Amino acid sequence: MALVRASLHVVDHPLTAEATSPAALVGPTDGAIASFLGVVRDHHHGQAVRSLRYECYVPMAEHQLERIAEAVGAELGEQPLVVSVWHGYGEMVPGDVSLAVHCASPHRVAAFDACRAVVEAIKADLPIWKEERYADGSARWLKGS
Amino acid sequence: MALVRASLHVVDHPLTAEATSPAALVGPTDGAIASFLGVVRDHHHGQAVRSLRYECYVPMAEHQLERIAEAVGAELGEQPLVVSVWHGYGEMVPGDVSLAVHCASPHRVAAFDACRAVVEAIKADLPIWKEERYADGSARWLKGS
Amino acid sequence: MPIVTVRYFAHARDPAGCAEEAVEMPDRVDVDAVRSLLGARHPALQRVLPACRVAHNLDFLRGEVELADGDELALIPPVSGG
Amino acid sequence: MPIVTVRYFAHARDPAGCAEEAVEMPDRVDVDAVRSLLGARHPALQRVLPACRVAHNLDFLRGEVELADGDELALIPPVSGG
Repeated sequence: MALVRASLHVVDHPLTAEATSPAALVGPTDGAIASFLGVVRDHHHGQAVRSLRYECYVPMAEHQLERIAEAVGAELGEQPLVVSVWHGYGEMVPGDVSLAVHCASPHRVAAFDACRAVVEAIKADLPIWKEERYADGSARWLKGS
Repeated sequence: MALVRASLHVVDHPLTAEATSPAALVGPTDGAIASFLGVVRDHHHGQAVRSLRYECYVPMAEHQLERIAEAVGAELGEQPLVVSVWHGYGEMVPGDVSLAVHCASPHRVAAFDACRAVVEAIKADLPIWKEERYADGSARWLKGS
Repeated sequence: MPIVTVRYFAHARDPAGCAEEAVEMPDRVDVDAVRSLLGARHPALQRVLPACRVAHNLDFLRGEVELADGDELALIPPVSGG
Repeated sequence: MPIVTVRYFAHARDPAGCAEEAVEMPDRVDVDAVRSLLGARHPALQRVLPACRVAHNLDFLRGEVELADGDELALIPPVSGG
């Protein structure tokens, strides 16, 4: 099986260094680690974002992360894959890290492809919703990303 | 100009947490950070690697990193890009991190594309050479990667 | 007929008027049937229903499924994680 | 004719017998001319020269370049960083 290990976390706060650093995946067998961080931005389509709230259907999100890790591992064929994913929810402000994905594999193409595929699948299928609150006092649920 | 800031480092030791963590690029304007770590592997084409040495033509490597950052930034067109690159040289053992690339941009496609382009350009053009020493006592300069 | 828990999230929650409720459902449903039943129950939902997916026991519902007492259905508006 | 510093790295260094040396060079050279001159100077280099690129003052040499005293040339065998 291509998926060697998956470490999947949905947590009710912005991500901390434990989540954002790829250090936990560094070891002597995997030569390449590709990572992605999603960071809360202070602007969206020209509007100044003051804060936001991620709502999460937690048990489904955890289950879907397992599905995503398995599917991306299977796509890699024989390449071994170690995946670590953290998604935060709740209140966040610009500069907070909401998503961290780390993918380790012996070779760089597999690591890059896997990381991008995991991020795209999260954007498509993870039951998490972002409500942005703007500097003018209005708020809005984002639809898609 | 697409390249907002580049922080480029060639250092004579394995990379430490300062280099491997994307934390330094986290801020409220860039929503996406894509990263890559190159890690020394304990096997190469079936041979057990005991240690290796990276030789580096340091002033040329530093100059080429500037060229690479500028070229990748220009490819992104209007997307702003912040790039951080660290390459280590000298003696290393399996599990040591030799390369760290971090690319931050407002959107994920630009961050991913830039990170991958920087890594490919480094593999193609950075004047650094890897000599692997195997468990059986032999040693060999790698040719390409 | 089975009684299932239905959950509403994000921009589906206000029109539903609740975050979750127990609903009696037919033995077998597909996505269209769930949308019709919930739209009839909460007319304010009808505007957002076409864009919503349906989850059954934590997986996206595709095709038909047999429901049992205690199953969980959820309306999943377009997601925006990451 | 200008005197330039020539540097040899990795698997080009042993056949050259040194890591760097001062070499008198023509006023204008291209990659093929540098390879020929260095191959004539160090016959043991000839085996690795076809795979080597040439750098001039820290940039890869493409086309012709005018050399000046103190310029730096380097033989760049296939790289393996990352």
